[in-house]
Amino acid sequence: MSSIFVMAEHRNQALADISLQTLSKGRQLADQAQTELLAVVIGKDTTTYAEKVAKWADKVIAVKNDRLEEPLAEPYQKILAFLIKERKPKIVLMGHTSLAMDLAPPLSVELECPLATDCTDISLQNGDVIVTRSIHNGKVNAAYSFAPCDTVIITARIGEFPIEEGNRQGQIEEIDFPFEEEFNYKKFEGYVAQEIGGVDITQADVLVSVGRGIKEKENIEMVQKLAEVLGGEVSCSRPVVDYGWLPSDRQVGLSGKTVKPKLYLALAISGSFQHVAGMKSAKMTVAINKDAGAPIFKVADFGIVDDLFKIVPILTRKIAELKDN
Amino acid sequence: MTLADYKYADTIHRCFRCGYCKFPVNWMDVNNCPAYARFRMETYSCGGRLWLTRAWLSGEIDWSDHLAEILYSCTACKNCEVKCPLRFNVDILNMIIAAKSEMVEAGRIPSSVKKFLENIQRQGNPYGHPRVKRGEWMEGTGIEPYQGHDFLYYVGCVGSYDTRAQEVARALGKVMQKAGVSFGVLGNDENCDGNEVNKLGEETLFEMLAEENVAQFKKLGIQKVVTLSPHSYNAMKNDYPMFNGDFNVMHYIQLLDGLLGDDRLDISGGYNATVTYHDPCFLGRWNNEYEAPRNVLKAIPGIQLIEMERNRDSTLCCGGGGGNFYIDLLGGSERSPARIRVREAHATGAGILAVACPNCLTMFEDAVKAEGLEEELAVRDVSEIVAEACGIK
Amino acid sequence: MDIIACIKRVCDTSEADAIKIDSSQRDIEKSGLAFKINDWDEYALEAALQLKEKLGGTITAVTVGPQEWNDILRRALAMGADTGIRIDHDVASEDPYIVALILKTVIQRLPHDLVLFGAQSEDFGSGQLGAMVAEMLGIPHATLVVSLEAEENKIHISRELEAGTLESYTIELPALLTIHTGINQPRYISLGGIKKAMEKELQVMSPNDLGLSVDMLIPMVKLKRLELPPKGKEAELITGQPEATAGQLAKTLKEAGIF
Amino acid sequence: MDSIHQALIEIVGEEQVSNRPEELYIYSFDLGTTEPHRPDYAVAPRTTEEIQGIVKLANKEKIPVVPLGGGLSLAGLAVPFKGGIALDLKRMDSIIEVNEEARYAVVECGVSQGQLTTYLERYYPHLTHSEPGAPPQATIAGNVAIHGQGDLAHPYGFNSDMVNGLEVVLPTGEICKFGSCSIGASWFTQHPLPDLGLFLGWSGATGIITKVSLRLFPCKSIRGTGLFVVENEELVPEVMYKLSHTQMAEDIVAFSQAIPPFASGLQHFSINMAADSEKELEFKQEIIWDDTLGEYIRSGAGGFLGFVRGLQRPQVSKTSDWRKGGGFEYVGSIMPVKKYPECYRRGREISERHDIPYTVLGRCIGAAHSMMFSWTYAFNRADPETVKQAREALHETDDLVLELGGTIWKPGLYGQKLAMERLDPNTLKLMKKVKQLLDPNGIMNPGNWEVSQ
Repeated sequence: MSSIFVMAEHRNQALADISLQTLSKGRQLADQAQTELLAVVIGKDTTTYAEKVAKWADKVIAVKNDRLEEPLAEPYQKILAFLIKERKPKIVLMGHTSLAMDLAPPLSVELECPLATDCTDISLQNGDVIVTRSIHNGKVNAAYSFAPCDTVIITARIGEFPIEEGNRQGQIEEIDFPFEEEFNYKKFEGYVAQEIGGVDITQADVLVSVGRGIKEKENIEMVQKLAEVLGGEVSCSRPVVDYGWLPSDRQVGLSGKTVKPKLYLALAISGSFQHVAGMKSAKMTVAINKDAGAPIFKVADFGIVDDLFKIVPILTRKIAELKDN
Repeated sequence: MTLADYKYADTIHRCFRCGYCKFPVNWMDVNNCPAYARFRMETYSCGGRLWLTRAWLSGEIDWSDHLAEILYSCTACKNCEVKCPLRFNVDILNMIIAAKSEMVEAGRIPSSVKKFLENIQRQGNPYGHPRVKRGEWMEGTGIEPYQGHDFLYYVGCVGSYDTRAQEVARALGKVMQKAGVSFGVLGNDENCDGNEVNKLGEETLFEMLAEENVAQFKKLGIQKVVTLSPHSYNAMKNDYPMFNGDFNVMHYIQLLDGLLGDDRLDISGGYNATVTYHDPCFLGRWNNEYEAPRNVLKAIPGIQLIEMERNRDSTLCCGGGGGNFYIDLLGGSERSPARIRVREAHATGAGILAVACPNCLTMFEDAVKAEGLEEELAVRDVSEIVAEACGIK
Repeated sequence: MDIIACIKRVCDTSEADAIKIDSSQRDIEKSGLAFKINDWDEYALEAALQLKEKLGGTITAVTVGPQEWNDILRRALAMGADTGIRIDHDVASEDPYIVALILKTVIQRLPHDLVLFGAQSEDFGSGQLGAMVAEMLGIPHATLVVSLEAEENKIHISRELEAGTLESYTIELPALLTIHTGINQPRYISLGGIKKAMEKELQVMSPNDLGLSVDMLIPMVKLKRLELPPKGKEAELITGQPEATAGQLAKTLKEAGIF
Repeated sequence: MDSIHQALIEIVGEEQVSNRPEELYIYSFDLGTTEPHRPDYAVAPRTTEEIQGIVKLANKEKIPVVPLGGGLSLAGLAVPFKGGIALDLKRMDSIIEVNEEARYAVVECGVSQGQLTTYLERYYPHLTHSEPGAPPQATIAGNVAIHGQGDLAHPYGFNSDMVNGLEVVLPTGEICKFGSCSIGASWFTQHPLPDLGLFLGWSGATGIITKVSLRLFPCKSIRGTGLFVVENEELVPEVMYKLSHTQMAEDIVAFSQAIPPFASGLQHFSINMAADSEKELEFKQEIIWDDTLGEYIRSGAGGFLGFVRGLQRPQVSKTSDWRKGGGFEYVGSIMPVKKYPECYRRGREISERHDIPYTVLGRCIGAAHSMMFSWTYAFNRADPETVKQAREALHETDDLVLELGGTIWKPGLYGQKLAMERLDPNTLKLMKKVKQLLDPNGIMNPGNWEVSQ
């Protein structure tokens, strides 16, 4: 089997976590298929990234060009198409990120090779690449194979593949990539941070949601800190709004908002029928409740049966520590 | 959409905004319009709502989310109609509902109303739960699907799907079984009665629901219907005849009143409690049924019935009408009507707040929790009280 | 401005807890489930309608699917689309590449300043279709669009990145955008509107009408089988003293890429 | 969100302040013919302290504050002519105290007439208050602020004469008290401390009344209304004079209206009577119907139309719907009783010229010391021409009042101008000084009683 490409993604001076996950998976697939793992790094100054990804790759292709400071789909597509045509890898692997959604589909059309996106598992079965995807709101798993072809493009779901320690010393090959196109049909005009105030909890990736067990308005401060350290927003169940501890635009549930965050951390929420209707399609749900029998535990992926006043302060501290190192 | 083709163009300007509609019939308070009691701004009074409708339809103000919320915070509780001294009072709710229809046809309605109506379009209930789960409430009760029984026992969406209201649906079923009433249910084949859809202004959807229900009832040869909810009772009694659905419809409390009359129900078990009864708008003001619930409660040994200041046609709406039990535009404050009403009930010294409507039931259950009165005031449907008095567990 | 909105019909599985896989192991049991326009596509339709209200022009709703998919075209017409086109082909669990090929072929024949897709579908959620069609049509594109402001021949958009950041672009028309939820408030589709839309003609064509023979429509990605995820939804409880349980939870969240 | 909006939210909470088009639209109108003027904010405070905060903010930002209770003055007094904050006081609706021995009630400014009437009927059936003919949503404080009168005007005078004390927020934010309460005593009397009566009749231009102590009166168990009619309007003054002499009646009102047609041109009297026993009632009936009105009945000049027991709550809004128009406005005046015939004739002439069915009413104040005479002009809210006609009729009537030697009651801007043109120049100067003294920044209901030069 020919080589495996893994494209490492970076934004505002940091290698994306998902890239470490795809590099780990790529390494495992390459070892199994006894083939080379080539990490592709693209940017204006790729040295720091190249050294980091070298730990997983047999070879690192560092594509440098002054006009590649921001990760933009059009130039990335040009570069990857060139490299793939030149080196004919069997698998091109990248994270299922916002960039990949702009990049992967046109790339697969340009190269006329199959594409599978947001995969939760990738495996080799006697030489064939098999991928698994989670469909129908996470209620069904689908396995796919590919028609015979030279190259297969796969994007991996964030958080599905564990990061393994890399122990290689991949050889770094720097290539310049002059390109004339100005892509002025699609001018990049910079980043915009989401405006604060008037929060729309349906847009938040992380929701720290609080129920009646919070007992007083003042305790919401403690929950706010946890939400901040997680980069998320505070939401709540209906009684909290009834008490006027939080405005109604924070309310999750039938008469509040329906949310689909990546993480829904339910604190002292019993998980009433109306509330669950508003949050059941969260990707991951964690419940902390004193009552082991609380229905929320039937909906949550993880749970702690304990008093939130004990857990939340420690959890906030632990998360802060993990973020620092 | 201009004022010209609005059905009540020649009436809507007649509102003088003199504020009678804010008072209960017996004057026993100031704020009996639930939306005005909740927000206490003139825009939310009935008069404010009519003036804003006219201003919107004549182009003086534009549509906005806020305008839609003002319109949809009207729970169709009919206090304004019974109180307004002017001759056009019979059309007040028609005017508000016609304005809601304008917003429905333009597709621009509050998102919670949109979800409510879409769920009914798809699943026949406002929660959007699958139709195949509508009959789950009756598992283990021995209640049979309707086949030529004397009565159709029509449960409705709230009674079928809301966990707390399901208990009431079961209690009533057992009481009727005990009284030897011949009745059957539609289970998963039961569809929304459309009363709220009608009050929300989705005329065509209401027509479809009514036509389909009438056709279904006729196909099954149903003559008599007993409903759990006053909302279903209202639609079937007052609106279905327009779709030549002329069934003998009664609310369950009228049936119980009759059963107690011919003592087909042994309630000697009694029910020792001080009880205050809340008149649901669609039983009271809409259909003038005030005495049957009181007869039933007074007939039960051990019950001491106390009236709240605002009773009968002066009742304060629980805030759950006009779809608000789900849409809930009046929630989120100690001024929510359900919480005002729960405080009023508690003030009478009663330990039990008796209701005769699943919507009121769910609104007051939440309000009692919000007021922290769980230990002092319990919310019970009259059928649950009768069940206990009959020794049904 | 001539706008094309591509929409898909999906079954509403959010409410059904127990989903069963049918005997073919290639699809789910759909009896008892309701069908609707894919959420993302409704936001795309609403975006098209708001552009039409501002700049005038026409909206054509296009879908690739069997006969029962006419209902979502009716809803699109009821919402305000001018024409509805269905390409009669049973998509089932096809490789999006095939659907893209069909859509590209039909869109090429229609005047199009702007082509709108939903960012992904509720059932398969591949998120590939729009960007593929853009490449096939040779027009610029952007996915996950959360705001747009159109002018005569260009459009300013912002699209969603991770961690709540947005990036903005100005793109020359004709262009293709895939629309993310939250960009607007899709209007309600009244039953009265649907009834009126019943009278409107739908254009139905087959792949052959577009010159696409069966052998051109062979998927490169092939579904092997469906299976239910491992059983039992009981929260995995983390037990012990607060110090341990909180620590363990923090680690689990880190691994899940939450922070 | 601008700083003023933010500051208001901090004072009253987010739900009680709005600058959205819907609230600004509703609070820009009163129910009559006055041209609407948009406020910048609509605010509904709950406490005196909140009002104090709002008024201080208004001074700092130099934006007007326009207080309103029921907003039913039908003279544009609650229309924010210069924008600013429309202050809806109806949330301040607590009945603070009813003192039985000294027969008074202390109420917040948002307490409505209907609320107090019901409260007294329910808890203090032997006490009543002078209920004006306004819809029950009109407030007590709003009514005394415009020198209103009610159904006890004959025995006890203007409602503003029944004030035992006030709590007021001055235009500069201080909270002042007037009457016995100001020295810590109970709210039982307005006099005899130095008189600072600067807040009644000023249409809210000198401060915001937040609490009122209102005198209550004995309420006999039997109350009813006798109806009497005369054809010749010239007889009305003498009938009112004689009736007020008997001191047997509670409310004496003469009225005449074109609708229903058979009553047009006739002068009706509604005479409220109260008694604690049938004996007392019979005695009073005898004195009124036999001894006093007997001569008119016997001579055929007048007719007894019956006696109805129980006081019917005011239904004046019905006039707004006579011609399905949804609106009316009236000019009120305080006139000598002997001017009734001219008021009736000239009023009828104005109405007919503007094609409006005439409606006039004269309520006896005190022992026929004066009467509140009102001319009502209905209009059709959907037909601007009728609104214009009504507005012209109203202005002509304002002129008529002064021409006939009366004073305009609760004048709108037009009536205020007429009054100020005739006002004694020194008094006018004093008014200006008082306004400047109390409201240096000119934020309190500007436009009203504004002395031009």
